[in-house]
Amino acid sequence: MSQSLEAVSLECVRGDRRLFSDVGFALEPGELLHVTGRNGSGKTTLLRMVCGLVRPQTGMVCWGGKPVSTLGDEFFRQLTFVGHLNAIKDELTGRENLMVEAALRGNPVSESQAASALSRMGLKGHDRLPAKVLSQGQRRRTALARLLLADTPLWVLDEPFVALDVHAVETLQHAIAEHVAADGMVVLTTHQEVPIKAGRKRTLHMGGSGTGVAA
Amino acid sequence: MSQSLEAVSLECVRGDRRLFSDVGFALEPGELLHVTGRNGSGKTTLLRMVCGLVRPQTGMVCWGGKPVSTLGDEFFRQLTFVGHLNAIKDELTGRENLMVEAALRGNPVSESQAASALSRMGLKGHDRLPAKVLSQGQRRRTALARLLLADTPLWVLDEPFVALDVHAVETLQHAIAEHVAADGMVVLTTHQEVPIKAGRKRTLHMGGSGTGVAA
Amino acid sequence: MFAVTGMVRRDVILAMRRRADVLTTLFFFVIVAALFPLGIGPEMATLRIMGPGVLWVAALLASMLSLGRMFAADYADGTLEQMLVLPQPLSLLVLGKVVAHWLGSGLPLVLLSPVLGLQYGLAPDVLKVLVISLLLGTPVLSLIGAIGAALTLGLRGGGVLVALLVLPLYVPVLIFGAGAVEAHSSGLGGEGHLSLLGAFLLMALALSPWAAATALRISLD
Amino acid sequence: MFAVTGMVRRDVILAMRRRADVLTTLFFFVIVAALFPLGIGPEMATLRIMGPGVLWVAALLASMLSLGRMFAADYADGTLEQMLVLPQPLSLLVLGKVVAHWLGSGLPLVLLSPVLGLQYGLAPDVLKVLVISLLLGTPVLSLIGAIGAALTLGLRGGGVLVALLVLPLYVPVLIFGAGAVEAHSSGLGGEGHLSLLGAFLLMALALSPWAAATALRISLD
Amino acid sequence: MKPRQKRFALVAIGLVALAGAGTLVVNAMRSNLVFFFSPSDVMEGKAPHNKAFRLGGLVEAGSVQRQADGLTVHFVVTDMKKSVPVAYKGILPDMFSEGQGAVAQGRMGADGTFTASEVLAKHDEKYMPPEVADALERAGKDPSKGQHPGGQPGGMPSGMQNGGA
Amino acid sequence: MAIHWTKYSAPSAFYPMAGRSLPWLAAGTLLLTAVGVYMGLFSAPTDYKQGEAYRIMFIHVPAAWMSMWLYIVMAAYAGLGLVYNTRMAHMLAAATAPTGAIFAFLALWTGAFWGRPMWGAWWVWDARLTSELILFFLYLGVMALRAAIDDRQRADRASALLALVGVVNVPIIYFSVKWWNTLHQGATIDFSGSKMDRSMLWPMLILTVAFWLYSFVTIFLRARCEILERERHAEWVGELLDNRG
Ligand code: HEM
Ligand SMILES: Nc1ncnc2c1ncn2[C@@H]1O[C@H](COP(=O)(O)OP(=O)(O)OP(=O)(O)O)[C@@H](O)[C@H]1O
Ligand SMILES: Nc1ncnc2c1ncn2[C@@H]1O[C@H](COP(=O)(O)OP(=O)(O)OP(=O)(O)O)[C@@H](O)[C@H]1O
Ligand SMILES: [Mg+2]
Ligand SMILES: [Mg+2]
Repeated sequence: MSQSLEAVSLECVRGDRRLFSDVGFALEPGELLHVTGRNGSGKTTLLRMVCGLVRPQTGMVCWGGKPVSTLGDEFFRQLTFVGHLNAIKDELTGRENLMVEAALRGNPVSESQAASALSRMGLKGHDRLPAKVLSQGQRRRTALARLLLADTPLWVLDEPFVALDVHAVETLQHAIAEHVAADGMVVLTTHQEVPIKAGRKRTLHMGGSGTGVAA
Repeated sequence: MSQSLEAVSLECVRGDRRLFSDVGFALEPGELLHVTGRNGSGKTTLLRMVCGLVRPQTGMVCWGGKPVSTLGDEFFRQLTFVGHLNAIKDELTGRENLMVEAALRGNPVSESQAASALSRMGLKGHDRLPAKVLSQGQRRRTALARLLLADTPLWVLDEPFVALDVHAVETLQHAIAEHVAADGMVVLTTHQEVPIKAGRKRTLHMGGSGTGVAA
Repeated sequence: MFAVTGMVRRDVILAMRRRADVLTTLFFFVIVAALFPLGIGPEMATLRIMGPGVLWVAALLASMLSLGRMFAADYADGTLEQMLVLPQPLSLLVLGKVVAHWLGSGLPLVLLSPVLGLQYGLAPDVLKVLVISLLLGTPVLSLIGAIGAALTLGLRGGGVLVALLVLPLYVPVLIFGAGAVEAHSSGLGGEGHLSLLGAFLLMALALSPWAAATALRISLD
Repeated sequence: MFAVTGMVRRDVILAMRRRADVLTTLFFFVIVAALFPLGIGPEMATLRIMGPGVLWVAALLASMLSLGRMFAADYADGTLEQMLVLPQPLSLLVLGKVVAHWLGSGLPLVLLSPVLGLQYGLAPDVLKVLVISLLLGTPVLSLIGAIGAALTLGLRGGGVLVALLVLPLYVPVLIFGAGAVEAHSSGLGGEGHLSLLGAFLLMALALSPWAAATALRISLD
Repeated sequence: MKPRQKRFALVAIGLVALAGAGTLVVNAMRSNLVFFFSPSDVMEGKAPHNKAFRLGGLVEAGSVQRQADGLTVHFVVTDMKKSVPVAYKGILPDMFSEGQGAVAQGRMGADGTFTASEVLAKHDEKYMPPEVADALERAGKDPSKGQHPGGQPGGMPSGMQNGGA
Repeated sequence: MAIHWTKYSAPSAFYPMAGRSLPWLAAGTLLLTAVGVYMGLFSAPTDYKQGEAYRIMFIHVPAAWMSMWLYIVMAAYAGLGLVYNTRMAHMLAAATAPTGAIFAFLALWTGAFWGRPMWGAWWVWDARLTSELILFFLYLGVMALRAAIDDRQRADRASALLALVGVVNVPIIYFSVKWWNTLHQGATIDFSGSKMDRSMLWPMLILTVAFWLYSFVTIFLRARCEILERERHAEWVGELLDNRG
């Protein structure tokens, strides 16, 4: 069942500031939404709103036509989110991190699956170290390896390329392009370019007033 | 008195791994050292070693020919370090952060100086908000504004461009180039390009064995 | 149900990696229990009267101190955020975390309490009631504590703020827990107190995972 | 010297921004002091004996609980790293942080203790000795605590681990602090105890900033 | 399970737990959770034996005897069924008087006398001017018995009757 | 009903309404307090048992009642705010807490003051006294939590949740004297009537109404400040401030 993601006239107020208002977009399978904007324009907040982590002041986010706030688990089952925090446990090794997270999702993966996802992210030989000792970039890679194991249609990625070196950036760009080509959906923010092979790319620019109807 | 920075056959062992060995470089006023390398190759560790935060297994770091471990404060007075943590207090506003830090250094700055540094970093209008509510990029900008106030010859910057948007990247590149042109020294890591107007740029590539004599 | 067990497994593995945590809660309990005779003087008669109260207060403080651990690490590294977007009821995940917290901070105290009780000269049957009261009471402390920990997530000085929030709700548990032992040792039978503790436990089981889950959603907004 | 005052100023400003921190330490103290009569029973004679001990233990716990705040925030946001590369002697910066910590967590307790002492039925002259003993003792707690807090920096479960590390060193302070009050109220005169406390204070002032600074360098390596 | 069923199951489990809690509370109320013990409790051996406890009831009319030292007092505490003699040395609260409620803290002696270390006065929930009380008394009603049909028998302050019922 | 109460859930409507009613409420508070205090001190007779000391009751009982009632009010607003996400409800909950805390403190303090002559003890750990103390700490907890959180929405919702959790304590306070054997007296006034002479009952009831009006006054005042602060960028606040000059 292929679903669509839609945001309708979202508004966010933080403190005294109206961060954004009347932001909307619609995303079909096989599409990528690149959220751009200056620092502090509200990209992270928008992404968290899409995931149901932040409640919009007005407006709503819909999945397959239904508001995600009423869908609950049903929506989360379609979603993989990589925030700007890596969400990996320092005490666990890379493999264990992936396995534990998959088990909690309800789709357990085997150790060899986890290992192969990590080695695709260029972490071969580092996947049995506790995450604590990894470098910034290695930690980011571990967090992103989750995407290679997920079979959810919707990926939401907040600055996924941060701290990655050129190799890793390439690998990730490739993975994203493949996901889109396979009728997946991606919402991401980044200050870099995101080339995709197939599918459609939309851009949503945040900032200024009357922002945000996706082009 | 213009001094030089020199690192002599540094070695670092972490856990069971020899992260790097026999790394050395020499940096004169008006030079920039760009430390490159894959994720996990030891760039952050090297920079912290230069600042005296990590003790090398063998080798040493010298300032003006003397080991920094014996120089203590004298060396720190020449150094501004921006690590991958931003070192700003959530409770304080941007201005207060800069002022408090400068006061502790022993070179107090006035509120208007702090405000102008922040506005040069594009934070005009955000410099009275508690840092807690700022976005990732805005926080990074606040941390970097320190550089504009510092009058130390040596800057050590760990991935300063992370989370910055294109405007901010440009501003910072400009500031770095100016510092180098004014006979300053910069050691930085980044996966991006760093154009400078005047002075000399060296590159130190970490990774592989026998790494690291600066070209 | 699966969400609960999965979470418990995860947190128990993490606790095993950091065995120091569990051990230090235990040591804290032991040390507080040992401090009192130092602060007050070693008269056996006084100690016997104070014993149950001191042990209960020590257990309460130990449990409260370890509340900080319940969500803080997950919050800081972003795994809590991920938990909120897992396709599982959040309240069950929270229940799992609470159970794991109790296994690491409540259960060891319960198991250790008879030994410390002996030090205060408590009789065997009194010790039995002490253990039962702690067995019923410490999970309530973890459950209530979860709400406080979730509410104060990420606030500076949260450790002390959480104390302020949960202590008022801990007080009844303390009163009936220590009261059960006292009632028993004075020949009254502590059944009434114990069944009230049981009632607290059921009530907390029913309400607190839900309240803590709501608090988490609020704290991460 | 400038490093000390600058640091104190900074930390006091930060504490003012989060007034809740100071208030909650106070509340914690009050609540613990109020819990004991609950756990132990309300006999005035017993309470009067226990009073000084309980207040001292409560002050010790409150001070210990707030240790987490001393370096943790600075560590997490990277300002501690910056402190290490400041052109100032680290031990003086640490001393500044300790003083600020005491102003926010020790001094208020000292000021509040007479009120709580009244609740335990202590006589005015006993209260005076209590206040003096706390005035000498709580800075020692902050100073010793700084070493523990610095050593456990960034370790998960640090809150409990730090308790384990500092409690053994706290015990003598507790014994002589509570002992001073007891000695006085039993007519022996607490001067001996108090001057020992003073000796502890001077010793801690001389050694602990240096030890804590070294511990910080180790923790950040 | 569908999400809706899941939620329903969770709510049902919660309700069952709450019902269980209710049952336990009722059960607890039936056993004694008390601030003090009545003389009947003491006589039936329900009160602690070698430990301090609180004894509560009415001070029997005409039972108060002051010793020559002016400080030691003997009186009898009763709940209209059983009574216990009490000895106390110290200052009594102003409200302490015969026919009034009192709560004494102390231990039972071997001779059957309760030695109190502290005596608290307990009063009932009735407030009226003295004239009304007189009038009621003249009409043959004990004023402390209450003007309501549901008034307490035996003139006990109501709190003293329901030993946790 | 002719008045649409829901309309006042908008801050812009609540603000002037509260402003208009404040003088009346304040006048009522002063008047009833004066009458109540006069009656309590002079026209109410001496009690047949407690003598004059019982007059503390005229403060103690209304304060105790209000402390419990305001907690319920606060929790109700908190619940409304959580469920319907209305700003006004959160502001009212925030404004209610300090008044409630003051009354709880007053009840504790007058109770202790009264207990000394009546019972012979300032304080005992019986169920009524303990649960009222817990109420006081819950108020403090709600306020401290709110103060500790910078983000206003999070502060609102977090303290609302805490207020709701604490509501279990209120019935415990009320029924504690029934369920347990307490040193505190049982209910004088309950749903079956009063065991108090009319001449004493009236001043107490009048003072209760006075305290109630006082709560309105302080809560409205605080809510108005809160509104101005939170809505200072709203158009209507701008107009309001302009009109003032
Ligand atoms: C610190 C000590 C005290 C506290 C915390 C306290 C608390 C309370 C509370 C919460 C209520 C309201 C309960 C209700 O509506 O049923 C109340 C009512 C009352 N209290 Fe107290 N009280 C204390 C001491 C006293 C003392 C010493 C007396 C009298 C000797 C007293 C007499 C009353 C009376 C007459 C009522 C009204 C009862 C009714 O009509 O329902 N209180 N108290
Ligand atoms: N205890 C340990 N055992 C094994 N390896 C370790 C240990 N501690 C650290 N390491 C390794 O040390 C390296 C740390 O490198 P560092 O953080 O300096 O990398 P970096 O070059 O800054 O990378 P990045 O570009 O990702 O920031 C990592 O490769 C990590 O795996
Ligand atoms: N309480 C508040 N008061 C005022 N402004 C606030 C408050 N809370 C958040 N903000 C603002 O909200 C914005 C947060 O934006 P967000 O983190 O979504 O930005 P972003 O687009 O992801 O930026 P970046 O590129 O730097 O990651 C910031 O501009 C911040 O200043
Ligand atoms: Mg962002
Ligand atoms: Mg790095």
